[in-house]
Amino acid sequence: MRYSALSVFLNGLRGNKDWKPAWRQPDPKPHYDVILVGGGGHGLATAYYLAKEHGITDVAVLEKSYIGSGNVGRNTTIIRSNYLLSGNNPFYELSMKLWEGLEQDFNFNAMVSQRGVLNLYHSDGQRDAYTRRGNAMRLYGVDAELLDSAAVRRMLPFLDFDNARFPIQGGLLQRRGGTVRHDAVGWGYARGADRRGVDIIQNCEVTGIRQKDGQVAGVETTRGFIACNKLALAAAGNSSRVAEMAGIRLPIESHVLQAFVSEGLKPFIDGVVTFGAGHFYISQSDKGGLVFGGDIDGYNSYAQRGNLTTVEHVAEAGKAMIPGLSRVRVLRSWGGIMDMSMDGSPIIDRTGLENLYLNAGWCYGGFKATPASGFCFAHLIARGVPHRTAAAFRLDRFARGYLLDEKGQGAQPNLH
Amino acid sequence: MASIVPCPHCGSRPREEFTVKGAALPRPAPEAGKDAWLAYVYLRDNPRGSHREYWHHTSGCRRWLVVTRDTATHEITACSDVADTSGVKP
Amino acid sequence: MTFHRLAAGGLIDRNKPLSFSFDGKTLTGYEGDSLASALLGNGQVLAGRSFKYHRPRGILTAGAAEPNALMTIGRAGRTEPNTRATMQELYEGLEAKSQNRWPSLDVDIGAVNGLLAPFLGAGFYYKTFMWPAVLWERLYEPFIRRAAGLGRATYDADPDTYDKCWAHCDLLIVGAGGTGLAAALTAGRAGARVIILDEHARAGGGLLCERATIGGWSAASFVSNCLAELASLPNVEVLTRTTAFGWYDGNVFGAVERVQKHVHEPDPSRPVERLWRIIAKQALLASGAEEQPLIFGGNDVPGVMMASAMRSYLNRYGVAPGSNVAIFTTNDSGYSLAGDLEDAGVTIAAIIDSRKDGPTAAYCGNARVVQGGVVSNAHGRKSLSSITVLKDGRSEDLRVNSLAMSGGFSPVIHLACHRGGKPMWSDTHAAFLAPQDLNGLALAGAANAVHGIQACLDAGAKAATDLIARLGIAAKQASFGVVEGDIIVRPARPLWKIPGVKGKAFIDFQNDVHRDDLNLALREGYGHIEHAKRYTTNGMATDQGKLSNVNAIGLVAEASGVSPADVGTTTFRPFYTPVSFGSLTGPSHGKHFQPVRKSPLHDWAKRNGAVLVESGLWYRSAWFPRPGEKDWRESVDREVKNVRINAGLCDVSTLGKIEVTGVDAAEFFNRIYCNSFLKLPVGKARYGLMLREDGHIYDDGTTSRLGESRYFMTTTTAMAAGVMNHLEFCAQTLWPELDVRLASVTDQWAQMTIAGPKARTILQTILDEDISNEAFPYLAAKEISLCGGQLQGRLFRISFSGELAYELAVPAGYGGSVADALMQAGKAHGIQPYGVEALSVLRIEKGHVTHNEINGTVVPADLGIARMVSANKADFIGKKMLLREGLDDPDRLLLVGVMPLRSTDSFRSGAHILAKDATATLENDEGHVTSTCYSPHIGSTIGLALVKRGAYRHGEDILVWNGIRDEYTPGRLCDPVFFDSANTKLHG
Amino acid sequence: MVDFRLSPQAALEGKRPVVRNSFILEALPEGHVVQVLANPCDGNICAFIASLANGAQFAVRAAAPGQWFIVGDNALSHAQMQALCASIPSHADAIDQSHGRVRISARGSAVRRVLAKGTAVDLSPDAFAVGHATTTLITHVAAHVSRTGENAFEIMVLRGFAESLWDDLDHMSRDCV
Repeated sequence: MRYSALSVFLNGLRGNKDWKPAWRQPDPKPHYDVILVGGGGHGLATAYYLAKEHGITDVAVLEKSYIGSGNVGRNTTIIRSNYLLSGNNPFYELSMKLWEGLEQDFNFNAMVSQRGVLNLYHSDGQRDAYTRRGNAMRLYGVDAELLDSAAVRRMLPFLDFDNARFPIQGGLLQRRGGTVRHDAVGWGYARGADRRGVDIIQNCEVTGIRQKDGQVAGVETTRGFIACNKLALAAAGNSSRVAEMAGIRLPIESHVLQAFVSEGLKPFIDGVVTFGAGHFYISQSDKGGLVFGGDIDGYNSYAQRGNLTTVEHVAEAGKAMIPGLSRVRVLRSWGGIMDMSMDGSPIIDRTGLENLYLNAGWCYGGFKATPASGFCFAHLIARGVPHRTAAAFRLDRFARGYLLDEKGQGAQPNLH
Repeated sequence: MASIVPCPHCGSRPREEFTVKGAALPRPAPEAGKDAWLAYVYLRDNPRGSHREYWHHTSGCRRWLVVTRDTATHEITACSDVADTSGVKP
Repeated sequence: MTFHRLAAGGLIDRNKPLSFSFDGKTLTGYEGDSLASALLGNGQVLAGRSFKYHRPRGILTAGAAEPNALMTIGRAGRTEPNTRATMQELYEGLEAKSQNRWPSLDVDIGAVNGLLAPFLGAGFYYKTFMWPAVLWERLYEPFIRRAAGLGRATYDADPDTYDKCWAHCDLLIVGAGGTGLAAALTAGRAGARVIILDEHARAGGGLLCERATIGGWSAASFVSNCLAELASLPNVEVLTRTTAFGWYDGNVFGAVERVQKHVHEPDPSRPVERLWRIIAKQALLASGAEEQPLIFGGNDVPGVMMASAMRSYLNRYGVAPGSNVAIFTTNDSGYSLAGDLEDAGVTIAAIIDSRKDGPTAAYCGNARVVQGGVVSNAHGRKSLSSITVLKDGRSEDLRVNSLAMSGGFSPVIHLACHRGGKPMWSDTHAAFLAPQDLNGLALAGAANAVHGIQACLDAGAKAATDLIARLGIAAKQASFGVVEGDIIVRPARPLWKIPGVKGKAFIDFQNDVHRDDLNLALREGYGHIEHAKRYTTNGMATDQGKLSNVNAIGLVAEASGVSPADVGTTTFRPFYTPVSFGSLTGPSHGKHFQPVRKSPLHDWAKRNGAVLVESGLWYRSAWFPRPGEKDWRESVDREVKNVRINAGLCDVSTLGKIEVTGVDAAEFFNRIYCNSFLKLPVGKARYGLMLREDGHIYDDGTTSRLGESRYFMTTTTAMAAGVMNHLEFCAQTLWPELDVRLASVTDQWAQMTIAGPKARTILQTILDEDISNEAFPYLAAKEISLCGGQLQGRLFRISFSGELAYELAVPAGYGGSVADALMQAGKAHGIQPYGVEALSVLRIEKGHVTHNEINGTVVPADLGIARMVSANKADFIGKKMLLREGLDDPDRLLLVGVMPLRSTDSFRSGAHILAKDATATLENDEGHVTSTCYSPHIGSTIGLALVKRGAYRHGEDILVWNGIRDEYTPGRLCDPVFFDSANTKLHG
Repeated sequence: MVDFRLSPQAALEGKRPVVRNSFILEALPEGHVVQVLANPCDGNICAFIASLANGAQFAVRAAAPGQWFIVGDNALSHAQMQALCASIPSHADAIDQSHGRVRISARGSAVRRVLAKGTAVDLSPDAFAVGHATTTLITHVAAHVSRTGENAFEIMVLRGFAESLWDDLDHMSRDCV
């Protein structure tokens, strides 16, 4: 049933008894045209766009747990398209454009909220780097503004301007950046894909990839073998594990990134702000919790939990940026598993196996990329050629030396 | 136990005293082929489970250690000096 | 008559009245009160408003799980929203305000949401507010944001201080109730290092509300005796007001001690909160159990309270719950409350026991007991007026002014689940228990579903014995004599779905999640407990589901016809209770956020009027203004000109300095630098280029050979630490066979550049040896004696500026003195100090690169120094990966100079380069400006840039495009060396 | 040649001792600090170090495998320093760090409690006996800590961080009243 103010009103009158399930709970069919491994944001988005943009509906999304149980279910909800490199920037801007029409498109309010993303800078060097980045954005028509200290102070007077170890010199602002209710993204895509005929199969873990004549024949799962014409992997966090089933070794390490939410507060901070003198970024959810995070813990991990040291570093940077946070209480911390790639940029590409497609390596930028990732991955699966905005996300770029290293850290995933 | 690392020289120390490099892989011979070098620099097993990795006790003895750690439980099962000097105490 | 203070009884000191205020109203409590007990003692039952419907709410618990009585206390920088009145100790002058209501707690406009409830069901917002899209940010969301949230935080800085500390122990005991105390005594007497902590102000836990006697002592006296003995044991530390909030890898526990949250004016010499990081060899979780609410209509009406809380207010605080009380229970604990109430003279209207066969405990009271009945609905708005009792289909209304409820007890196992272990449902205990075999952590007492004082004391003592036995410490189990009046609470039969419910039956009180919301979530396919939680927000309130998770799981299980075991729980994560930023931050904030690193010439620079700028952790001299100079540019221009004409002195002590020794040192450098080092003679310096293993440039610097097997290496300031780690990796891990030793000597040497035509003349006056061009040519390096043998230093003939230049290193403590000597010696020759700004101008004029250009994505060829990469070395870091097609793609960005066409024009770093007349698109982006300055030598702005094929485009006109600043400057690409490209001056 | 008088400035010049109830913080004279580097498995060096440690002339602090600090309150002349370096067995080196490292004395009955605010090292006597030394983080600054008495520690820190660490220790001991 279509969601609208009217449907909410009418159902309310009838005691909300007539709402239907947002998606079916089908049993797996023996064969699908396309099987997507991973019922996270990217997998569900891919299924949605396969159906909507390419009319491919004989699709199954296999999720080992409940849908949205990966990073779309545990992130800091930020969307932005403030990228530097020409291989990245158009892709993330496509994502931003898709966000901007998403809710009307899939008829689900994911609370896409463009209240701005501000990156603070504290030195001439950072200012120059943000100038370069802002110009790269401008050249592609992406909104970007460079603010000086006074402008930042007018905007956020409660930051530490007077007693800071690393004084705030200014910031790079993208007004179209913002936040999205993360779970709703997964649910919205799931509901949209389901209504177009896609089978979303939960509690169905892929345990093996069956090959025949150098092709993928299908997948072994905890619910039996399922055959397919094309197999697409969107299991970020566990990409290496899944790819290994196909004998592929990836330029990826899995790392844990922690995030945090405070007790609910009346409006405290409007947009997203990132600290330039330490690892800290913060926004406030519509429910009132301050949502914030910092850097990854720094070691390979598949455990969705972090280290107290990192918690302290994040809090220190937070209070250094906003002294008023001192008495705010942190309610909850959690950890998500990141596909940290060797140059900090993702992979959307074909593989050595003709009908096996790979979507991986999102580092901690995967959430904002969800719509474009699904859109471009669907394009690759349907047409066999990369979408123009994702053409740089090649798997062979490491061997050929065409790296997408925004930070210039080299082959050291925990530094990206 | 990634919160506490049992440095063979200094005893148990908190994570913030260390720098993590990553998988403890042998550096290929100079004459080794392109693929061997690509694998060394870029490709990772990234196992779920036991993982051998290089940690540097940066704020301690400044020795490089090989830490064997379970990436699912974070439990450290072994930690030794790269030169295996764990027996030698200054 | 409602809640009121009794004339006697309880652990409060009636001789120490404390006055405090609530919503501006002045009230009186007593020492020993919590804010909650003091409010109840004053008959203040209405304590807050709920999140969504703004329903009137009362105090539900007496502990950490309180979802309703959240208040804002303190003012200005000490404002603390969402403080749980049940955990806040009362102190003289405490100011508390209710939250989330307007205009007042009594009259709250927001309550109209209650009328709209049918349209505000779970997740309603996912289904609407979508049209038109633009109205979301403009209208809907701002409204929602204003309505949402609980208390209001302050922007003011916190006037108080916070500490952190580490602690080590053999046994950490979390919870100082009977179980914990018995464990602490057992382990403490055996000599083990014990830390026992408790989140409450007073140790004792449930014993403080008990009327039983232990070994002839009242429970409270028993606690005092235990504490007295523990205090006498030097190996035991007792921490009250301390909450263990997380269990981390390595058996590290995070705990926060509220050192001064119970005083009006904190002592400034002590922190208000202290973060403990406790490394425990073994740990015991004796955290007790949480009584669970029952889900009937109106179960949130003020006056409805958890039974154990009512008992706690009665016995510990001497507060009676009104004159006419009903008890609704699924287990025996209700009866112990009944007995206490009757003894206190409170009339019990009825005990409604959902079991047909209760009570089994020794209940000898005379209250009416309704067996096999339930309370289906509670009535009243701001306070309870009556309840509807339902039995065998017949309902009956009872007038009561408070109702105690007990849905059984759920062990507090949060910490035990923080490291990935999943709780297990136990049908016998009708509760979720901690995972088994937790490495280093055990549970005992009520936290382990053990009930009764005697059983808990024994369990604690036994657990301690077992745990320290693992450490090789033998202990004798403490025993404490007979317990009289012990009430053993048999496990409750789960009572999830209560019949006959009419009003809203709340599961998550604070988030206003009621039974229908959960049903709707199930109906819509959000049946997985994680989906149900996220869709309804059940368990996401500040109590993190302490009172709502188990009931939600039970209801989902019942609705889906499965066991709670099949439903499972959501994930328990830190923090057990919310922790302040302040305590997690400790002293590291403001100016102390990061340590300060000072150059040995710091004071000298200040004496000479330097403007200092942060550079990593260092402070460096930016420029040295002189009277009359109107801006920094004027000072910098002067400093630059003076270096070119006379001489300047610049502090370069922040460069990384590494002493490298060993017979294989030369071979070592040959492998870590891409250029050749084997043939570097003693007494010579050489520029070295260091690659990462991926072929990109990592760092650069000079290395001098001071002896046959002794080298002195410099790195850039920014990379100093990283390079040292890298070299140690190479030496220890890659090539242990090389005889090479590394020592960081960055702090040992004060290092200064003396640059300019007159540098030699000036230096010579303080040096004891001849440094003529013949005796000490370009790139010479040696140890040298100063001022008639007063000091040994090191001299290097290195030039970053392109001038005749030297770097002089002297022992750090002498830095200022030597710099003074040079200034004095150079006075006649016009020497002036110069800072990093002038340093930067000089190097840009000379076309030298820094990390502005070496940005982690460039290879030597990009900077026009491919020739430095040795072709004949068998091996060096980065050799193989450098040979990738992408790294010498003709379209790569190459280093080039940029100048404005009109000398009066200027441009800035970060601007991009477009071909002349090209439209501004990403496709036409040809690179960017990496460094700029005004060049007094050239007489205009100049810059270095990385531009597509830049090295081959000298003389080409381009546009310097800085759209973000709306600056567009016609320019020309040129040779990046703007000054003395023949290098005559530096050889002079 | 003009006659210049060169005089050293101590990194903690002007920092008066912090004397509190049960805690004293004091900058030690900038005498000598010599870093000895050797192959960790080198036997003769250990013997040499032992001989040094026995003699009263020098105090020796273990630093890391194959690394020690020779420290003392008296500054060594260039000649003395060279003599000391010369006495070091081959395959080992002595590096003068007299100006690169600053030594601070922290003592008093509260010293363990104060230091525990900064370091995760267990400083209880059975775990960290007199004479024991190690390098650790004190809050955010790496420092070398030696136990010189039951309630006395010597803290050695990079010169550039000396003032910062001093201020931290001062703050950490503010409750010793």
